[in-house]
Amino acid sequence: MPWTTVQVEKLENFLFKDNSESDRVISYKDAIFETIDESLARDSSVFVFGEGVDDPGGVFGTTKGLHEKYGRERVFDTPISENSLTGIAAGAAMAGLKPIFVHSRMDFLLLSLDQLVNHASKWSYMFGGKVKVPLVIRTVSARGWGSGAQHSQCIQGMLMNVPGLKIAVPATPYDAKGLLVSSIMDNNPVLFVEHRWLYKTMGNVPESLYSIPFGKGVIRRTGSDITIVAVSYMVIEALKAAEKLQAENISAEVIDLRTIKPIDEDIIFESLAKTGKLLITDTGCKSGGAASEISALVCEKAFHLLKKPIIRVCCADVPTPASDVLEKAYYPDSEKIYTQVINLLKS
Amino acid sequence: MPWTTVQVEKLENFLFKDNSESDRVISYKDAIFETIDESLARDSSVFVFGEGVDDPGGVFGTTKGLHEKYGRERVFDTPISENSLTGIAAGAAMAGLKPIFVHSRMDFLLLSLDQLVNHASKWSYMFGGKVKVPLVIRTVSARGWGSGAQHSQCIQGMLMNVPGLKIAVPATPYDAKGLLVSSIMDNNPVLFVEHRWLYKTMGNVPESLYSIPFGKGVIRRTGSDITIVAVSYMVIEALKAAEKLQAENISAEVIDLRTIKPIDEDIIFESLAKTGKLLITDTGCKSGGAASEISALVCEKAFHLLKKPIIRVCCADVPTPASDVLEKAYYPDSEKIYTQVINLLKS
Amino acid sequence: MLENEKLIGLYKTMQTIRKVERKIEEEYKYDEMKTPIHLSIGQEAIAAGVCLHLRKDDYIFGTHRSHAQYIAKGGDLKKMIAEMYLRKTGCSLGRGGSMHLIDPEVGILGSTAIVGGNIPLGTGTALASKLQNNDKVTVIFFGDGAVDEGTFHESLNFALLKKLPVIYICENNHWAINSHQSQRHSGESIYRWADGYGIPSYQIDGNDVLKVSEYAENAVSRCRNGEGPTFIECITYRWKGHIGTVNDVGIGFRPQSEYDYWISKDPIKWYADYLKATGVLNDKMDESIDEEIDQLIDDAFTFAKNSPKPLPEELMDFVFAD
Amino acid sequence: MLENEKLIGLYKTMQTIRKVERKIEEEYKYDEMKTPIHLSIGQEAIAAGVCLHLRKDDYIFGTHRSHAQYIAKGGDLKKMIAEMYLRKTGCSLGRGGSMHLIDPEVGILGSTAIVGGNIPLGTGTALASKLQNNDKVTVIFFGDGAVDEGTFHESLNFALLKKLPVIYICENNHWAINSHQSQRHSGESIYRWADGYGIPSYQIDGNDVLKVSEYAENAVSRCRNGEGPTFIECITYRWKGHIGTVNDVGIGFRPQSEYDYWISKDPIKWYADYLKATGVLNDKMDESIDEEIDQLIDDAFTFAKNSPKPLPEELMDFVFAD
Ligand SMILES: Cc1ncc(C[n+]2csc(CCOP(=O)(O)OP(=O)(O)O)c2C)c(N)n1
Ligand SMILES: Cc1ncc(C[n+]2csc(CCOP(=O)(O)OP(=O)(O)O)c2C)c(N)n1
Ligand SMILES: [Mg+2]
Ligand SMILES: [Mg+2]
Repeated sequence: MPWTTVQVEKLENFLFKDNSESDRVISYKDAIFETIDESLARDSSVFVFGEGVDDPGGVFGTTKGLHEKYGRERVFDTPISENSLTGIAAGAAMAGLKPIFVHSRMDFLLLSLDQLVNHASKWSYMFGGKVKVPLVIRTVSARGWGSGAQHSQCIQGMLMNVPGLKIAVPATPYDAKGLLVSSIMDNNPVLFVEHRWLYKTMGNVPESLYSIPFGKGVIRRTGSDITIVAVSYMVIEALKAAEKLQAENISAEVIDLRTIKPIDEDIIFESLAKTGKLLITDTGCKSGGAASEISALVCEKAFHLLKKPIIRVCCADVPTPASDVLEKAYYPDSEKIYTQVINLLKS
Repeated sequence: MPWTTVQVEKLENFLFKDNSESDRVISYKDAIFETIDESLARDSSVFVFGEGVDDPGGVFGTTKGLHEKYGRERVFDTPISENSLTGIAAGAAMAGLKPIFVHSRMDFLLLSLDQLVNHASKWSYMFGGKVKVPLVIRTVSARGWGSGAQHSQCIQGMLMNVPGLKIAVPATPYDAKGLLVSSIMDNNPVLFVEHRWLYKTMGNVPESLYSIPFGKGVIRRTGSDITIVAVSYMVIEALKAAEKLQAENISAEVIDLRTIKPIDEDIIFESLAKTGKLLITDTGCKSGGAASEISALVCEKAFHLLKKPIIRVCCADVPTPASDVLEKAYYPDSEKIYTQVINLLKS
Repeated sequence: MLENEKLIGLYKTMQTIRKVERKIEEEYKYDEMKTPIHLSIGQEAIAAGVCLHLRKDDYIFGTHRSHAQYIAKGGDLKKMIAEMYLRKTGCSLGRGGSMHLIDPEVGILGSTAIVGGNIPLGTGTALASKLQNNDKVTVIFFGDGAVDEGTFHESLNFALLKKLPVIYICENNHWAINSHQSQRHSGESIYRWADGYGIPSYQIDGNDVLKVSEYAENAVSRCRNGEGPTFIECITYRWKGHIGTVNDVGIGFRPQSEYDYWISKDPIKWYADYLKATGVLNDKMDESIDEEIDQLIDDAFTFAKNSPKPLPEELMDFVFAD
Repeated sequence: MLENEKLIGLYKTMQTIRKVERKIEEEYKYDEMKTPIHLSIGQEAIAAGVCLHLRKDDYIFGTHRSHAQYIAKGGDLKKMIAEMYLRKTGCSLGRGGSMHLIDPEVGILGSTAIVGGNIPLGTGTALASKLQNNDKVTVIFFGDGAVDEGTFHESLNFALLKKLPVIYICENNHWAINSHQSQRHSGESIYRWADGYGIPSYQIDGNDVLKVSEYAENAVSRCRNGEGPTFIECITYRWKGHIGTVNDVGIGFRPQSEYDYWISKDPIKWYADYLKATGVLNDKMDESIDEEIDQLIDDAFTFAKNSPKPLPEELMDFVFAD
């Protein structure tokens, strides 16, 4: 069993009530699983591959048994060759297929940036739109249990610097399904960022396939004193912080961007028009991360709405330590968000 | 002859008058060459390698003939294997050597991020400081003459997200030498970012070896109306823009950060205390780039000094087009800086 | 043995490549083609011999040095030259330049300027052929420098594992820019590396278009029969310098003697003599072929030079496909 | 043939590895070691047989599964166990965890959790030995999964090109997590790949510590004599599951029959019987060796459990070396 399971099993279940009609409640993991399952059934050009997709574990349950259902031609394990497999996926996409390539850890994405950045993301532009590269790269970020510096990175922020790439960061089961559907339907390379700590999260998910547009964020909690923009797993920590802040009579609005490339600017600006204050929280390292880009965007286009400094609550600029004590100091969480908000409002 | 030479030969010579005693004026290219030459002579643990270092061209002249002077053991050409060569350099560094690994284009760095990010930059931390990795990665960014999407990238902004890595972005011959000396002496991995369009730039350079500390920027031109923070080659464009602005009686202060990891925050804040306005210009793509991090930093720590939005003048979020017409539209230059400043002050 | 028509076809293809390259070389000095160029003069036999056996719907992927393959596979010449001039009518609409040639109509899905970068891509289209149950073949052209990259190893292992219909054509001209093979490999037989995986691998005279054609034909039929990948190392030489129109011969560069030897092995001269000696070609035919090609080239350059350039406001187009 | 002292030494090393792993396995359930573990039970003969011929100042690089090599090379056991408990006294001061073991005192410069990542690093220390004109040898241990990565190809080509004093030890246990070699390679002989470059390459029984020792000894002397790299594929098997303390045997996992076969090939049991049959070892010696090792292990675990954890305010330490 993957060690992060040890950690994840310790987490309590977090329930999202989405604005979806469905009253069926399933987990983030199951939402991804059924989306892949249904996509394979629906579209014969879709195939899924990566290290361990046919593993009894099935990439933490998201591909479990699918090789038996759809055959090893469309659901297959691979050699450990991230860079070439990314290029192979891109090539297959150019030939009309819709590959879903899975990394069980986002850290492994770093081996494949030549093919992802130099090739897949540039191909449409370099050739004047003559070829499409409909490619989905799934990555799962881990956290905790001494995962350490090489098995816990969240580098989605780095990749916001890559033109031609789209980046989805779903935080709820509903979004996981809707955004994965959009990613598979999209005719461009999409980085689909999952977080291991979201896998147990529960939420309403319609059975039928539906899609969520890129670049449309959602307000997870309305508030009037401060805007908290959260990315990926940090949405949960932000909501917990907002709850604590309520006790202090501080009303925090929590925005889940859903995709960070493109970014829904309006939803942030509209919220700022109310609150005038902004805290951004991301799962990656602070410097040069997603929070930095969001902050710069706001400071360039909505400066007039800002009453206070923009605060970033992210991982420290340190390789992830293995020690549980240091992990606690390293990772952003609801307490840190809470404290920062209190300080900001006091300032 | 490398095609960018066609382009670079067309550029006029730009002269920097540095605050150095020396009245010897040499080019950026020669400054790098002599630093490597003198470092090889001074320290037997230094060696230089990469594709074409022993080429008659000698990486645009920066390693020319050094293999004859110091032997092919210390100055050698390599297979085209960027990722492994980066790891090989890191391993040699762990064993006490001081490798300088050269990429003739920054784009090729993308092939090596596994070794640079997952390994070299994390090694000191992961092992509690038990091993040092004194490694210098030189990269040269190209621009123009249809270099295209795969031969013109400036991804230093992306790498600001990497803990354990230092990044130098010298713009003048004086800094090229002083920062390269510091980079070679540093006991950590250093990304040394050069720009092809700076190679002909002239400036005062002392003959003796001297070092410039990381994290200390310099004011290239003092002004009181607006602060322009420029990275790498953009320092020249910023100075040209400042000159034009002067004609409009707008006094622009131009700051050259010299290193973007670490960043000299104080020099920016002090300038902002005077001007209250900030424009940041970088050679890379705008989203998730160096300008974004600098902006976020200011907005977090010096918001009270800001009177206007922070403007970023960078490459468009597009893979580099080959067309000369599109290149003109794509690249940041003095005109774009000028226009943005005028608009900002009008707003 | 190939029938005369095909023999002549090979000759026309090689001559077209040679003449187009010569014309580019001639025009380059005017600085109107504002893009790097990598000429394939001296290596014409490889692209010609391989592409002879490909169908229109088969795929090829090239590198920074792809003019020859683009022409041999039947890419639109007008659009190629227009791309050199970075015009809106170029095959990549002026976005790519000479290193990024494409013509999906005839299976040319692009070329990369990142050494070794096309090896996975072509392996990927071959995977698609397998999953789509069609018999399309993919050919990947790359140099002796590209095999230094990890993608070579990773892709070949995968291609054999999945028995993919892909042919790896290594154009070994012994040089990667000014880096001789001996500075990058300890041996001289790249095909042995591929052989180590268990892929049928050969090293042949890449300047003998008939040999290339013979080995390519077998490789193609292996692909069509689902027998998996083949690796062919074609020994050849580029006459011009790595980039632009210089020669890179002399001190510090490539030895004059080496250069002279290879000029004497001119693949086109040898083949023309052979065709004439065997009575397949005569001077009269040769002349008319010449004229035919010159006409094509004139038309292409006229088309290119008279084509409009992209407009600044089009900068953001094509970043994303709809 | 090795003298008795060394034969016993090998035995002690293997037993120490086995017993340390068993103890870790036993203690892991208490969730006090908050870090992933990858046990090397069943593969002890490889680290033992190779490291027997290394000097203190020779280098080794391991992977996520490095307990065996750390012990065999003479790494400090107390510090290793303390690292498992993520204590300040750990070999990596609690920053690394079980996948990042280091002891520069004895040439262990670290291990990586990125598959294939240590191959270039070790090739780099070997380059250093050459440039520094010393005769230090580097040994890189990696699995059958690591050879899938491009770093394997790139590094071996470079090592042969420069004739570096490096030994590549591939511990082929046929599995990469739950991915069998047959799902990643078309053949079963990884050593053929290395052979393709021209590197002396061998495939041997990795559970026969004497065979391993014999081939390692030759490889080491080739390195010391400047004859360049050697590749040795050691066929072996991991008894436990890929990670943690489970077994990964049964439906969907590794077949019971395969597991049983390999248990019967227990490298330690075979070697103990051999030593006893040849009179080198007897039950009395065996017992005292047992006690000796148990004592070491008790001390290490006591030390670890009583050691302090790092403090939150130390988070930023070591990001950069001075
Ligand atoms: C990944 C990468 N590294 C380095 C370069 C610089 N470069 C451009 S062409 C070339 C040589 C390629 O040699 P080869 O593969 O033999 O092709 P040839 O030029 O001989 O046709 C190199 C090193 C590059 N384009 N990409
Ligand atoms: C680059 C990379 N890709 C994937 C992984 C996930 N992973 C961890 S261990 C492992 C299997 C390694 O197998 P092998 O090299 O045979 O070593 P073994 O576990 O058998 O000792 C994989 C795929 C990783 N750590 N690094
Ligand atoms: Mg070549
Ligand atoms: Mg294994």
